[in-house]
Amino acid sequence: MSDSTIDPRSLRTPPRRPLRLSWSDERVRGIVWQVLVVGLVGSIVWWLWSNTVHNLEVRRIATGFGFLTREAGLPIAEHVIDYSPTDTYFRALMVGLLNTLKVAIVGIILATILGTLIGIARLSKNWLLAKLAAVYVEVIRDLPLLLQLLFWYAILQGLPGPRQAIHPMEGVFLSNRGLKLPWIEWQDGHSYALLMLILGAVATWLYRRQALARQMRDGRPRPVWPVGLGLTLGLPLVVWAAAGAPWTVDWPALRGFNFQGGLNVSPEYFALLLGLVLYTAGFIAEIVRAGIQAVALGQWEAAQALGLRSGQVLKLIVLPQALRVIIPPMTSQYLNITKNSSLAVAIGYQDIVSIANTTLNQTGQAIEGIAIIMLVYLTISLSISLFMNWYNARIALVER
Amino acid sequence: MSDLTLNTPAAASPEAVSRSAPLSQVGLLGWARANLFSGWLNTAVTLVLAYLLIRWIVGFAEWGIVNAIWSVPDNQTQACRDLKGTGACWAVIAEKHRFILFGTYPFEEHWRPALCVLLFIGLYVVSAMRRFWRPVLGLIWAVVLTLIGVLMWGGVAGLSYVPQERWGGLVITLILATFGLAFAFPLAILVALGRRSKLPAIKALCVLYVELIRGVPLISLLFMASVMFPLFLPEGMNIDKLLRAQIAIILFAGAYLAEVVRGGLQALPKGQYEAADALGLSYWQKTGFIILPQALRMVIPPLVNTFIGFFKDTSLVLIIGIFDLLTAGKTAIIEPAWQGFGIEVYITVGAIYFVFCFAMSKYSQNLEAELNRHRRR
Amino acid sequence: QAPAGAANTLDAVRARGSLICGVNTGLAGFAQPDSQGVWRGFDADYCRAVAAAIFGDPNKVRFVPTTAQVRFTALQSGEVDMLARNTTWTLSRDTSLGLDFTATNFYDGQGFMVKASAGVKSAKELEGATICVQPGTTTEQNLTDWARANRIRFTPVVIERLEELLSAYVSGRCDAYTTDVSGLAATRSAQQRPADHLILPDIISKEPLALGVRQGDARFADITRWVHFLLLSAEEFGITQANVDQMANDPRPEVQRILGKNGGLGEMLGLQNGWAVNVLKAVGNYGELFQRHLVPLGIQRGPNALWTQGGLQFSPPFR
Amino acid sequence: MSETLEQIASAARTDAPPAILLDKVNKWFGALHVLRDVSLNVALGERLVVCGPSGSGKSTMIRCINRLETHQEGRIVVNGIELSDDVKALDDIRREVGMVFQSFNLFPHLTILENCTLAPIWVRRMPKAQAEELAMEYLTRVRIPEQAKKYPGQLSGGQQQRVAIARALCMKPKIMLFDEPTSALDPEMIKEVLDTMVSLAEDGMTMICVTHEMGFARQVADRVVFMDRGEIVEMGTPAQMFESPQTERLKLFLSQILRGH
Amino acid sequence: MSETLEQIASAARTDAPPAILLDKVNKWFGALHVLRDVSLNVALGERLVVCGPSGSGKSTMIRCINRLETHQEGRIVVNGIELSDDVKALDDIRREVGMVFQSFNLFPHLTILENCTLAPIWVRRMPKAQAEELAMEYLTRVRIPEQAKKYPGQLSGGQQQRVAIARALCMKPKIMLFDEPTSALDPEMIKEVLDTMVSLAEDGMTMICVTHEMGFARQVADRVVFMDRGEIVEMGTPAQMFESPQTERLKLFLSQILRGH
Ligand SMILES: Nc1ncnc2c1ncn2[C@@H]1O[C@H](COP(=O)(O)OP(=O)(O)OP(=O)(O)O)[C@@H](O)[C@H]1O
Ligand SMILES: Nc1ncnc2c1ncn2[C@@H]1O[C@H](COP(=O)(O)OP(=O)(O)OP(=O)(O)O)[C@@H](O)[C@H]1O
Ligand SMILES: [Mg+2]
Ligand SMILES: [Mg+2]
Repeated sequence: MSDSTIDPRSLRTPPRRPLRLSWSDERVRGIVWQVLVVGLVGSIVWWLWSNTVHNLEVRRIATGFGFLTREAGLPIAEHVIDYSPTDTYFRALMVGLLNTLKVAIVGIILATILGTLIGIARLSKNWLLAKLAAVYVEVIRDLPLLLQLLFWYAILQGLPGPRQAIHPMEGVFLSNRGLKLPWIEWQDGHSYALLMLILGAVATWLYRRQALARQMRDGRPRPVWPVGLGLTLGLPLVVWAAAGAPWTVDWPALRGFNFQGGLNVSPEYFALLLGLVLYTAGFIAEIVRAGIQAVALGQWEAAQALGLRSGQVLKLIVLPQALRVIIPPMTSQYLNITKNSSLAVAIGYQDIVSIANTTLNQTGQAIEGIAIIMLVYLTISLSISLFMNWYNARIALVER
Repeated sequence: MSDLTLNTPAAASPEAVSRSAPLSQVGLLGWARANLFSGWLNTAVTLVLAYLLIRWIVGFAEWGIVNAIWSVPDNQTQACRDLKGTGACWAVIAEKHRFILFGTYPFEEHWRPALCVLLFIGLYVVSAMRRFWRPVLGLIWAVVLTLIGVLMWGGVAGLSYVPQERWGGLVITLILATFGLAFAFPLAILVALGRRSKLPAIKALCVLYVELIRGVPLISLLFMASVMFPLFLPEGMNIDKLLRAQIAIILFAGAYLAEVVRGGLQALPKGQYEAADALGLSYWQKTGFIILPQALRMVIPPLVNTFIGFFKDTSLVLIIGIFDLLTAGKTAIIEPAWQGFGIEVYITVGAIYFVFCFAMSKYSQNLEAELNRHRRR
Repeated sequence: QAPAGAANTLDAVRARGSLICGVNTGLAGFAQPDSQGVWRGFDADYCRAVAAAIFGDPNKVRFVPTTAQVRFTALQSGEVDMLARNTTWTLSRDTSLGLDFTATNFYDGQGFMVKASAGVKSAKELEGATICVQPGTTTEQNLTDWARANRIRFTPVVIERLEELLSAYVSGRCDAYTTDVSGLAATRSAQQRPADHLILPDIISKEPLALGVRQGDARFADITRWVHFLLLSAEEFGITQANVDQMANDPRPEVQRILGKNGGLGEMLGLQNGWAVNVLKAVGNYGELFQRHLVPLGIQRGPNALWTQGGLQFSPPFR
Repeated sequence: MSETLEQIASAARTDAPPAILLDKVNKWFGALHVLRDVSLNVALGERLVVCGPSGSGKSTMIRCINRLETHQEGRIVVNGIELSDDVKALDDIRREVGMVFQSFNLFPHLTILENCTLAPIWVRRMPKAQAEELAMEYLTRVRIPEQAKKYPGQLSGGQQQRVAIARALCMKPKIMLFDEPTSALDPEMIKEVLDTMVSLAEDGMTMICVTHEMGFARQVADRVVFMDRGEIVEMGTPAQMFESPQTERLKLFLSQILRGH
Repeated sequence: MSETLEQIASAARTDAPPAILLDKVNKWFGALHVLRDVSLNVALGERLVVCGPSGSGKSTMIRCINRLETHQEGRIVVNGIELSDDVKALDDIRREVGMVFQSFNLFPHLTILENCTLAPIWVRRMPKAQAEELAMEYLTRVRIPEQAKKYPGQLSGGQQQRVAIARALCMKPKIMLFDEPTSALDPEMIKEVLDTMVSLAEDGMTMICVTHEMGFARQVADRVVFMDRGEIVEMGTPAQMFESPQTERLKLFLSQILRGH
């Protein structure tokens, strides 16, 4: 029996065992158990369902999603897409969804940045900085988010009115109506420039890859940032100039009750964002700190002993290892920030929950309203999970 | 040979007096130099932070202590209003603290919820002590929770009956969190076991439950409990609002705790399962005597952290109008005379939450360190 | 606690020994717990009045705070026996939400309040303003209807909880605050300097705030309705909390009937004949209620004056 | 393998009834074929040592005997009961078969005594006092009665493994399975565990032991089984196997084993 | 210390320029005085073994040489460059000095080959192909070229330490520092690492090696330095030191070392 001869039996595959109908057969028991449990859960669900159907009938509550096409008649202050109260409930809900995404995405980005900074500060050699960061983390994590949101909202309301607005520079006004910034009047030229900005970013990324590959070939490192800067800033500028350099600034100005024109960041949005970012940053800081500490001191020393600069140590040695530890808990924080954005309802930011809530209140169709909320969050949660898992797998691939 | 040997004074007298470090190295000065002023960047950071910190502390002390008003005669809040922005009006707390703590519970009976709060705290302290980590702890919980129920409801032993809708304040927060945990825990264990079951349908059910609940915000569950739940029940049957919120919190906590417990189950070496099988223990014997005792012990620190989370999350019942600590605080300032003193109330309510959460989180950190030390040994 | 079925609320209430009354989670003047946790206010006293009518004891009532969203569900599902919770009587609510409105205990209308410093004299001048409003109520819909009709653009600030909404207005987050005029008046009087705030003359809607009971329970509906009428009639005939005992000797036949001296009206309602005395002793007449809870907030009788004084509050005869 | 079952049986002591019978047992892990037509007959009171290179299926075979793994083809009969999906039979078999693992697998949250009394109390439904008496008896047998109140973490590896043996014995099994009981131990400790096993063997316990301790095999084994790639390649008395191995595979294996030590 | 620098220098091989010079170096950790007036002169091509009891400051000394720790008093000159806060000088020194740690400190997320080419590519700016060629050369030198594509976690301790040596060598340092390179290894692995170091020493690499392997010291060291409590207590050829130690402290230390083995 040598290695080379193929043993014909090795080609055999496992047979299936027949099922015996006997209570003492493990598999029979398994099936019975499952039928029992599923049956129990199923009948509870059916019972609830039939109650619901009956109740809906008795109380003459309409069902179905027909209301989505009806006129909503509810005013929404902030909308990314055009909206007026004469639009349908569907559109109102879309506006709510976009508002949720607006706060979640910006929140995730800012919380990541702030959390990382605080996490690093906790490891700082400066005692005062490290201690302050530690106190911050402890306090933030031990107070309910809702309380923090209410607190920030109350603070923001303490800002002066539009007439006494804080006016640090031309066109910038901070008042209890929010933060007003000058904004350019959008024209085609700007769209082209924006397009160029995106293209420039992509090109920079490509260039960086190219530069790295070339460095691998001849050893000479090529500075990426001047080219990147040229591509991301210069290119849009040139295009913008070529389009006739359209430049009409929409300056916010006090007219009537309020500022007109310009870009507005409302206090509701700002309070929600502030609360979410400060709260989540406390958790992210701990994750980042743990991630960095998970990289043994010896790794730093070995890298330094090889002559790597501290930036290189960070980029080539520490981050790749720390990220492996950081990504999974970070994913759940991103999910949390998204779910927590639903607290908007308490401080008057009109997110999906707020609008679905008003909708179900006006139409009386509670089941549909709640179903919409849950569906939206499940979809978002699932997407974030999938993306982060994919990214995690990619990083893990680098690892081994 | 002798020219190669170093004939050092140290060699002659092994107990050579060690030279003390340069002054800049030791003592307070050395510490400050090393930790606060090493390098110009460090120094700058220290100075800026110290300046901001002192300014903030001084400002807060001025507002909160120096300029503050501590009490006013019967609802004459004009003095407070005149001071707005420059000084705190702690009079609102002096006037409303019992409402914030106990909500609409009958005024003369406030000793009952107060006693309950103490009982809860005692329960936490006892549960925190490792020498009580025995089955008897379950009994203690059952007894104390029953006692709390009796105290709150009354109707027996000469206590007057207090219906549930009158309960409020801190005690509601503690009830929602503690009962939530007490009931979610067994549920979580079942779900965690189910998720590791070999039976596909049961596993699928458990996965579905956990992922569904974890995918949606708690407030959507609370909304569901408050507006949809009554539709689920047969006509004429209804469940009290607090109970509905409690059920929502239990379902929510159950899913999160199940994941924590599952972590413990997974961390247990396979050999433990096999050894139990080889001894002929049945599934439930194996689970009860071998698996759970070890798995649960392992997950106590994350369990405490999850509990802190629920404790904070109970504040969301504000949204469905249950008078927990935060809602009571907010309702306290509806009365026209006291409108507009939100910051003071939020700070007070925040301090109460903080005391509870901070104690628990410190405890969990110590426990974690201790258990790790134990494990390493 | 026995749940109350659709048709026998009174029996259920009697069996339980207390009336469960749905009130606002906190609205100054109408329903709001005081520092000792006791529910105070106009609506709260209506609850007490009904309890006094049924049991002779105004304390046999349990208050259940309900948010705008859950109030109807709470009534439908039997969680509460009745609503005394500033709820506008509309056709669609009356027909499709499984409840009956029994009596309008407060006539209201939606208005606006602005800071006097804004220099606004009429709601028509609110073009471009930021307006604070509570979501999911008739208020919000009235506002949009009115704005559309008058071609006024506005920015809404939509906050569910009243405390936040109020502080948003007071702090200047909004230029105007819209809700029922009673609410506006209450808010105004609570301000540091009430004169700094102006309630605009425009009333953009009719808001009859009514008591509600479950649909199809005519008997219980009658009780709540006639408790309201009792309070009105008592005011009309000058029966007050203080003088109700002396008034028993009042010779006017209608007073005699009201106070149960003769006519057996209480039994017709399924109550005791002394029900009216109990109610009036417990809370006083409509005018007293108003005086106690609403006048301190700066709310005038206005349409809520008795018909004899040119108002809308009118009680059918007790006979 | 060309022997028939009868031949295998005849190789065993003929005067005792069969304790374990494996008849053309096959097992797969997914597509991996780890036991191939394994047939084996162990008489009551027989001591069998199983050896073979890593991954040859030794552990899998003895784990199939008390059904920690399920086989997919062939028959396994233990003490007259055939292994099947029948739960009742399984309970009976596990009562008759004690097992000792490479990594001890003591329950760390229970004292030594509780480790030993757990199964007697809950599976054999013995009164606690009686179970403790029994446990102390076996703990004395493995020479650590004084450790009864300690926890496993406080014992050395050798002591832990002896507790594991005592724990298995407390169920009064007819058959003991050992899966490399000494391979996780330091040399000094190996000896104390092997001594315990020798004394067990001398008492006439039926044993199947996966081990590479050739000295032990020589001293107590009635038969040695050599496995490779899921098959039983050779089987015989220790003397036959070690002094005159028949197959190349066994020769190679023995040379490696001996070089390693 | 009474000798002047010149005397110390003369003690070393006189024909080679000095590679490392320590002049009255002092270091404190807080109030703890861990290096006390340490003076030392290492010639180019010299092999120095440092020994001494635990906590005597051996590691601290060699970590000061490539400035993983900063000293607070005295001068350290490496390859003609004085250590200071100057970043440029630091870069130059680290390029000339390779270091091997007790716990290997390989980068677990990079393959063996990537571990070795990392510094040549990023510090020496070598083209990748060339760096890989170089790395393979040194990996062959330490006799593990076939592991190049694996990750550190898949290697044994001895192999990992050899990779660490190859990684340091890839920077073509003039000086190699070893901090107890074999103390975390099993006996068989110690030998393979020491063999690698011996072959390095034979090639004339300047080496400072903290080790307690007396056999190694005898075989390759030009000089042995004995440290205790932060001081250099004795210094001499291996023969002098081991056969006729002058101080009580060294005698005591040697007796302990030899007893331990
Ligand atoms: N649970 C399992 N899932 C998949 N394959 C397995 C499993 N357990 C064992 N195997 C595989 O089955 C084969 C036989 O394993 P087994 O443990 O029986 O070998 P062994 O002879 O006991 O080896 P060792 O001496 O290393 O313990 C091996 O190839 C192993 O990788
Ligand atoms: N980072 C540090 N902070 C404070 N003290 C330290 C630090 N590193 C080392 N020490 C102390 O300095 C002294 C010298 O340590 P060093 O590591 O140099 O000794 P060593 O001779 O290498 O010992 P070993 O043989 O155990 O490695 C010891 O007392 C040690 O505790
Ligand atoms: Mg094995
Ligand atoms: Mg050292």
